Amino acid sequence: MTLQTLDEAIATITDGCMLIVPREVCGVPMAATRALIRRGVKSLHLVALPTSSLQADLLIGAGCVATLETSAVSLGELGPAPRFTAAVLSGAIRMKDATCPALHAALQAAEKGVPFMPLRGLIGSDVLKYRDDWKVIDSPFGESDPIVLLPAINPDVALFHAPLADEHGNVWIGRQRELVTMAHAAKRTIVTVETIEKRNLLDDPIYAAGTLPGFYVDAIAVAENGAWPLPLPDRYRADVEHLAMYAKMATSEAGFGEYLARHVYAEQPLSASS
Amino acid sequence: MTLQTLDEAIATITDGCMLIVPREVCGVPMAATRALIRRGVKSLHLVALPTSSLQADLLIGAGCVATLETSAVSLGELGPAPRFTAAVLSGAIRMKDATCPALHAALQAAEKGVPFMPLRGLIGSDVLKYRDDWKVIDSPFGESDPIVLLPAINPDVALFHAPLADEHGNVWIGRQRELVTMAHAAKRTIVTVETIEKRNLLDDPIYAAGTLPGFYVDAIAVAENGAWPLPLPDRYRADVEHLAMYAKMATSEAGFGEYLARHVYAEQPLSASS
Amino acid sequence: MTFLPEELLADQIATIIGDVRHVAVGNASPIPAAAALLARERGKLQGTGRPYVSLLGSSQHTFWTDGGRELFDCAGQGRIDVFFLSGGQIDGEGNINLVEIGDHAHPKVRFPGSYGSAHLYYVVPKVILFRTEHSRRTLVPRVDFISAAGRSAPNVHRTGGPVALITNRCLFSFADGRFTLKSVHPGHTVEEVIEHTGFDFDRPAQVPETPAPTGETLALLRDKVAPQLEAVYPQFVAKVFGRRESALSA
Amino acid sequence: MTFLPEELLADQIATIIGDVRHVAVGNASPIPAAAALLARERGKLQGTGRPYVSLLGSSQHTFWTDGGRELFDCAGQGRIDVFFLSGGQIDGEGNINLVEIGDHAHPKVRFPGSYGSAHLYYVVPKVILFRTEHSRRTLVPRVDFISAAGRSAPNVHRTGGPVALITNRCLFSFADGRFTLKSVHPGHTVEEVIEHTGFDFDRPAQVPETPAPTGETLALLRDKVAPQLEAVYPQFVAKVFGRRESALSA
Repeated sequence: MTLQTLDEAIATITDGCMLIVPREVCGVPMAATRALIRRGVKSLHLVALPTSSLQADLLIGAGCVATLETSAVSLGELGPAPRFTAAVLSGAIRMKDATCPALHAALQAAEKGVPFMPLRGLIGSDVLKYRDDWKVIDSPFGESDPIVLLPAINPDVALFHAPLADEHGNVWIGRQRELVTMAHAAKRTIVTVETIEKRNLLDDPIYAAGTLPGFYVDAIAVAENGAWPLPLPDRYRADVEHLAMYAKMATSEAGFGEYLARHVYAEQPLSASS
Repeated sequence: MTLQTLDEAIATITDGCMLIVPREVCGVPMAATRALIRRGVKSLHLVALPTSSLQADLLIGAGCVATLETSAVSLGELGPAPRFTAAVLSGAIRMKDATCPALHAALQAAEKGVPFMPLRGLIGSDVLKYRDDWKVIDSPFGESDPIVLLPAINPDVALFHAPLADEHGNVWIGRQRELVTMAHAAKRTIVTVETIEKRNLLDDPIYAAGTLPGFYVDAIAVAENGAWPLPLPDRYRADVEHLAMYAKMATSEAGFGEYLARHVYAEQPLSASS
Repeated sequence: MTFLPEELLADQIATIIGDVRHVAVGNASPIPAAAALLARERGKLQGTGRPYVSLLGSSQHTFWTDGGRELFDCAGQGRIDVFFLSGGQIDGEGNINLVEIGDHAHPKVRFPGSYGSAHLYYVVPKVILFRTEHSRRTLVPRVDFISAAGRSAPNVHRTGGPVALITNRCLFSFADGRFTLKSVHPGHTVEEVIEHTGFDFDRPAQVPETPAPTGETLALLRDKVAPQLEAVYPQFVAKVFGRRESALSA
Repeated sequence: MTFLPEELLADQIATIIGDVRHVAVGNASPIPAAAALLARERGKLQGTGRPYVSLLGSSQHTFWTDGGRELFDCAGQGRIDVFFLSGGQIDGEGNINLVEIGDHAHPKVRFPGSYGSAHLYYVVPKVILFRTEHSRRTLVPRVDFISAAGRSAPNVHRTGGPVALITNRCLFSFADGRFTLKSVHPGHTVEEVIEHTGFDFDRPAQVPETPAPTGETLALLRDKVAPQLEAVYPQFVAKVFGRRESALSA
């Protein structure tokens, strides 16, 4: 494992690729997201597993996303995600609405190298109706037992932020096990971390239990406060003030542009303490 | 969670039930297995995920098993599992031969509450040929793409041995994550542990990453050296001398009977140090 | 004893929860969370120790260690007995819409999305619908987008679904594809409910008033539940249990 | 330089492994394990850092943290490039039998079982068959039970399969459903191979002798590989690299 700069690490996230990112409470790679916007990545097929907040809204607002596949985008208690909402209403992005367990299951299909996964529920919903890529079959184990099959999601790149990696490229993800599934399912995995320790996480059975082996990790960059202004589990909370400011500014395109100029395009992104 | 004695904890493993147990390196509940034999459990549908060694051989030899579903039973470097081999050749047990990932996938189907899971491979093998309960369909996502569907395995009871539980019934399983899948898939989960600590494993993010929440655990009993003579990961190694003795004694029914009398029916099972 | 509408709703919801094993509550749901914790306090008093309560937004009140899929797997296993859902629109057949208003090709309004509803609504035995804006805008004849269907054809695997809808005005039960008005909250009337409900519903000749929470319930809420809720919903606790202000219409 | 048959086999297997990303080796396979570690030492010398080597019986040489299914998931993802399998019987079409000899209803001999072969044989690009008992008992015209098939119909998804069979007597390659004799180990002959092989195979007019390991390879095996192997296979290392005794026919 060669340690890279943030910009080097994300170099393989190319225009048009399928990029998968985790939900808000799992270690959202916000520093990497800002770097991607600065680089001007285009036409992403963004998969948010299974939901997103600021990250999807920023990428959509900055014009980086062609297709969004997720179960929900919202700023939570701060209200709707304004750029997401505007882009869906204007038709600027193609929306593939899903439901949370469908995304998890489709990732698990890729993890297992199978073409599809079955899932209960969904029948009778318009989520299913508008997904031409999902199929309903009669379960061969029942009698007249319709069940939905979801095609595997095989992302080009998985990108997330984690508290800790070691010098061998092993990444401690703790309870955020969807990060493991993402890495298993994706062709490449890029990780930003708070810190890199000189040790081998796999040598300690207590840490090993929460570790993604370096074999799955293609690039690691250090990004301190790399989830800011979103939270990093067990490390820091969300910067609610900053998020409230974003929610306000992003309601207009002009305000969003100003946010980008101030907090993304400015060379040094603000740190959590500023 | 009420702490129980070993015999109390295994009381719900009733004659004819489907019991799932883990492979040798995962924490095999040997103390509980000996207690089951002493109690004289009968007609088990034993699922060994995905393989077994001494445990299956003992249960089969003691006449506790009607059906065995697994991918392999062997004493490893000590040679074939004698009672397993004899029982298959004499027709004393019904054998459901599988392949390792098929068992894992069928458990995951139960974990997800779906009736089946697809798996690559298998086509053209006699493993598939002799499994009437496995189906081949044409994948609706391909063209003339046959794929095997495995029905979910929904065990009545999952039984395993772990290093540590806390007073809330949370069990630390570390990297042995098939134990989590087993517990999710089974109707009841019974765990023996080396020790119970006065703490909450879920309060410590490092431990929590390797913890099965107590919500899934129906009974816990302390069984020191509970995997003996098999190993417990990161705690103790196999008692190779004892296993070699077993391998030799179990080649004949008489020798196996003597082993049972000495090491199972004797009231106090020998400890690893004796 | 005086009480706030939030306390009335939590009491009612706790009663609907009843004696079950596991209640899960989604993010940004302080009243259902209070109700679930109240149900647990009642279980403690009755010596059942039930239900487990998982507040998805909380690290303290959550038992998950297998990642984001665990809630859904757990529900698929039949281990989640009660869950809460809402909807930008809810219709008289129990369909909920968390996606959009208007034509699908050109929607006028976009909501966040369906979250896990298209699965959980089918596999959680008691789904309690919760919507504190009771109006013809939210309770409609027919939702524009079905995030999750209120009922299914007989051959469709379904082990769960809606059992109740509680609003700022009243409580409905749900069975066989229809809502029935069970009670009207103090200060509200049946006529008002009819006026503000966009769908047809059944009702008895005499619709009772939703009973006020007992002193015992209010004590549990204020002394036992509020302190546990504070870490997850500090603003809600400060407002309702501190300043005793309601965010709901009286 | 003198060498043991074990060293010859490890050298040959390491060459078949070649420059790949990940080699996984099952339990109780000291010679394939030595070969995989030799391939890694060669990769270090060439600066590739490849391959990762997972010895499934070892806690030190394993990267798995997702339980027993991870190896199979990983192979399904296309991340395992080389795996080793054997068989109680192996036939000329590359079918392997790990289950039984005789009629399925009343078998005469029972082996442990198919393990993961019925999956891994189909999805690991280079499966190396390894059997140190080269006889008409083990290498048969047709296996009695197909644990995993050597080849598949064209429409069957298959990204892997056997590429070679190495025995105590010789090395076969495998392609298009047939074995081809590539080389005969020192001290053995083509006639002997024909005599002891139960299936038909192709062979060139001149079958070369399996080349002896070079001094460099032997040094790597003895100085670099043996110490790493010792924790997992102490008896094998003591015998082969310590006392320099072979368990194979010369």
